[in-house]
Amino acid sequence: MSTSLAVWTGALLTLAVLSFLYDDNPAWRITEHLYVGLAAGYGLGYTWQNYLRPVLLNQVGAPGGWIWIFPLVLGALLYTRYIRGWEWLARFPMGIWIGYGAGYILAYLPRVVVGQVTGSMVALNSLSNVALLVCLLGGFATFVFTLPDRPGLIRTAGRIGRYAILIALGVAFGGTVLYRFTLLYGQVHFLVHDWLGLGH
Amino acid sequence: MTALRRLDRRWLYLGVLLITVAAAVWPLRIAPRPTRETRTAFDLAQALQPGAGVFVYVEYGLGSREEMDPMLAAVLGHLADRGAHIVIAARSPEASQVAETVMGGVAARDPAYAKGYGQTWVNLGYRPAPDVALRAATSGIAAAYNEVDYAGRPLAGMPILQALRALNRTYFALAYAFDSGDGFAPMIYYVGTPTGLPVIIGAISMEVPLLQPYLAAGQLAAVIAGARGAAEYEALAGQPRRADVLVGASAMAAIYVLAVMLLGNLVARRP
Amino acid sequence: MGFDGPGYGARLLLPGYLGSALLAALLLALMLICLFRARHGLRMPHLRRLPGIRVLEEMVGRATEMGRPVHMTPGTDDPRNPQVLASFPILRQLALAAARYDTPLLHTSADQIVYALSDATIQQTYIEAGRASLYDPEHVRYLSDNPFAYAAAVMGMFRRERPAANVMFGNFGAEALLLIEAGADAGSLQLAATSNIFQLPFFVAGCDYTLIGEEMYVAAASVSGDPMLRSTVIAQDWMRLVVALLVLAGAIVHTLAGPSDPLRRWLQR
Amino acid sequence: MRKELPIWLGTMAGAFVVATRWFTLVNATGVDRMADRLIVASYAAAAAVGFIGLTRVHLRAIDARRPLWGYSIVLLVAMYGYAGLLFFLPASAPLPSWIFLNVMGPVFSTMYGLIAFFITSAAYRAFRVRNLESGILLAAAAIALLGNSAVGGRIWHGWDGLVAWIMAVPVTGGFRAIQVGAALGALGTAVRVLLGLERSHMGSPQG
Repeated sequence: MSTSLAVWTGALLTLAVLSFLYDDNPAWRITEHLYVGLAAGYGLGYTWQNYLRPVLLNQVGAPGGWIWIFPLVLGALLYTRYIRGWEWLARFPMGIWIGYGAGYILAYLPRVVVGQVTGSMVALNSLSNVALLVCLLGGFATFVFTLPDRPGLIRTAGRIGRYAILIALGVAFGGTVLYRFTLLYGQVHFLVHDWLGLGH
Repeated sequence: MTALRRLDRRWLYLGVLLITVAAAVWPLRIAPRPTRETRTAFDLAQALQPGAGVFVYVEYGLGSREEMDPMLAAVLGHLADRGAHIVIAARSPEASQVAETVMGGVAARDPAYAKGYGQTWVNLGYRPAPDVALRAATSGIAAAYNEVDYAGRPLAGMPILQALRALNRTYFALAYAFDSGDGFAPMIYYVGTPTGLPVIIGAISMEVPLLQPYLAAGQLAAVIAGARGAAEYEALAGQPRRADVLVGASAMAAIYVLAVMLLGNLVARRP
Repeated sequence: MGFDGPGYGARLLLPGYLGSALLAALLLALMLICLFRARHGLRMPHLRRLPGIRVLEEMVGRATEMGRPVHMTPGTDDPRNPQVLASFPILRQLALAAARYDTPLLHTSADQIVYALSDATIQQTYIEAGRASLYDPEHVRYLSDNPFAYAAAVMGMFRRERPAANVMFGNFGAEALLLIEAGADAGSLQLAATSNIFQLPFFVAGCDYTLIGEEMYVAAASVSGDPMLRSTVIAQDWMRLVVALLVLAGAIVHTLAGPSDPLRRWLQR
Repeated sequence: MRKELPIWLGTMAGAFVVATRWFTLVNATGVDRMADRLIVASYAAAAAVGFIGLTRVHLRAIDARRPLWGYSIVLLVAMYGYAGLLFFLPASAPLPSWIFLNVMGPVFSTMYGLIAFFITSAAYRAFRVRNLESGILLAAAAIALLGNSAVGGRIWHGWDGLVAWIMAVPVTGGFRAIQVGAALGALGTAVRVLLGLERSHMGSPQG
């Protein structure tokens, strides 16, 4: 058994989280609240250390640094949602962020779609390529919304597309299972090996 | 059968625990045959000239370390063997500390990297609105990261960023994203597609199917797939073998989950 | 400041953006045409009713019969995510039904701003439905910023209040599985909609109704019956037809012309 | 003005982004780079909003002596303690990084690992063959499970080839259809936002 404080801390916290599988209990609740608190504290503290502090020290004071005042004030307007009567001011950063984000989508996403389109222009000289095209066009057909009773061709294509989508989702499930078990294995290995001193 | 139909899910949980404990006490090592995708990733790194610029974007945080750390360590180790100059950035505060830990371990093995911070490698850390920061780096890294590295040290004096000024094909040979789900899309949208820089994704096994359309369209140069891809890469690059036990553990898990699915179907079949 | 990469010069667009600009311009034009037609009451094709949306009313009805509440969650992201934005029209529709049937609507969220917006939406809807007295602020809950802590809190809540129906509409991460299991444990009828592909296998396998990817945006745009919003969905369908034809034409050109492939190269200019 | 002006500013911001990214003349001014840096700063300035929100919720819980209010104290102490520590010390200093590696690390990893348990009970309950569709889902999952864990290749030599074909054809086709569809949906939403049709983020869905 380990004598290290770090290992004991980690082991007890791991057991506290696992205890939730049996039922809700105080050890789990303490860990859960610890988790939320640490995550929030870390996020803010890190942003301060790595971004806000350097910007305030190096950029705002530098020549021409006054321009930084605008975004900092804009972002800070979000806090007005906690001040009664001033909540509407928070709409300004929100509106600009959502507009800026929509601009990003509009500016960059079409080129990725074009890449997907040109990438699908395969030579129809092998069974796999034909099958790929059928799966893709069939998949498109499942997402047709404007025809209430879809005509026969689109319906058949849509069915094939739906099967392709189900295969894709099944394969994704398989990958997810392995990923989750790998993570759990790591934590259990820590308990068994580092804490209890068993195994290799 | 009626008892099975009303099975308390905690019995299934107990099975999960027993399987993982067994895998930890009696580790099963499986060395998988390298797939074409992993070999492509290896070949791209193998072809690097000494001093070539490589961008490594780390997205995964504390929760995904078990699957991703071996892969990141294997690739960074290989890049160090090739003498590449490595610029690391992160998508979250957590990821930046994870990257620092893993790169620290790799650098310790190689004198050119152990003493070469700022010269052979740099860790830029994380900035809020990471997509915007990543996009901004394609036209100027130092400005996008506010002239400081992950520990707040000024970038101005670092030779590596004199040579590798912007994240594009003029300065870099390869870009990597080590990803647990949120980093691949920004890497394709804002870096790979606009600049034409070859992008390699080191992915958790969960997201590998999702990357297939991009891989097939040439929007990704290669994908290293989860613990299995890590094990293959370690073998190809002659790096320390840490992922084989993960592949062994996931083999045991796969068989257990298949058995559970089968049981579920048998229980449902019986009248 | 130097500019890297070739192509600056007499061009209007940066190199490589011709295809994207055409695509975006075409989508915008189609949307504007459809909007114009909607504004002037011109004839428009009907939208297929998505199975998931048809059941919203049924879910509330079921809850009313059983005397148990309905639960809705917009997932665990903030409103900058379009999937979260798409949840509000659905919430509104659900609140209308809940007000009509006098059935409690529980709403939980994992983001402060989403919480504030949802609370306002529900209150507003109840007032418009003439049932302002049914609005109960205790039913709209902000549980935690953290997805796992949020899901754990929802699990506890499901165990105590056993909602008859569970609507999950928005962006979900790994915590989705905890929510599905909680709903199954409580015997809820479950509807799920997300564009997060990682969670779709679980939603498809574990929920009664699922909306995949684009279906959720269409549901959001069409559920209110607002012809303006609905018309933009029709433009998306036209765009899909354009993309499909382009793929087909490109494949044929590629097969005939070989690797020189003029169409592909033109699109990538 | 309180509702319309933010929407108009958003539309202008979006149009600005598109103009600076696509058009040679505007892009050449480099104004997009400065705008990106400034928008990052505005996000950072709002970084405390979740922090303040949690403080309010849990202070209220303690004040009203709600059930389980004691745990709120744990949360606030952890949050203020860690944030306070990082206010004075960089994250790489010994004490913050000890907490990061030995307290946050195990809790986060185990939380993620918990899903392995829930996946198993979901597999037991949900992956039942009721019709052709659920059969396809189950078969694909089983093939991928055995293939990705390197078990399949030991059972039958052609397994890895089968998985590679499935990845290259139905998975690529199916996911590409979903992704192109989702991209059209996202582009449509972006246009609706920029035209001011979609304004639920302003507080009331119908304008």
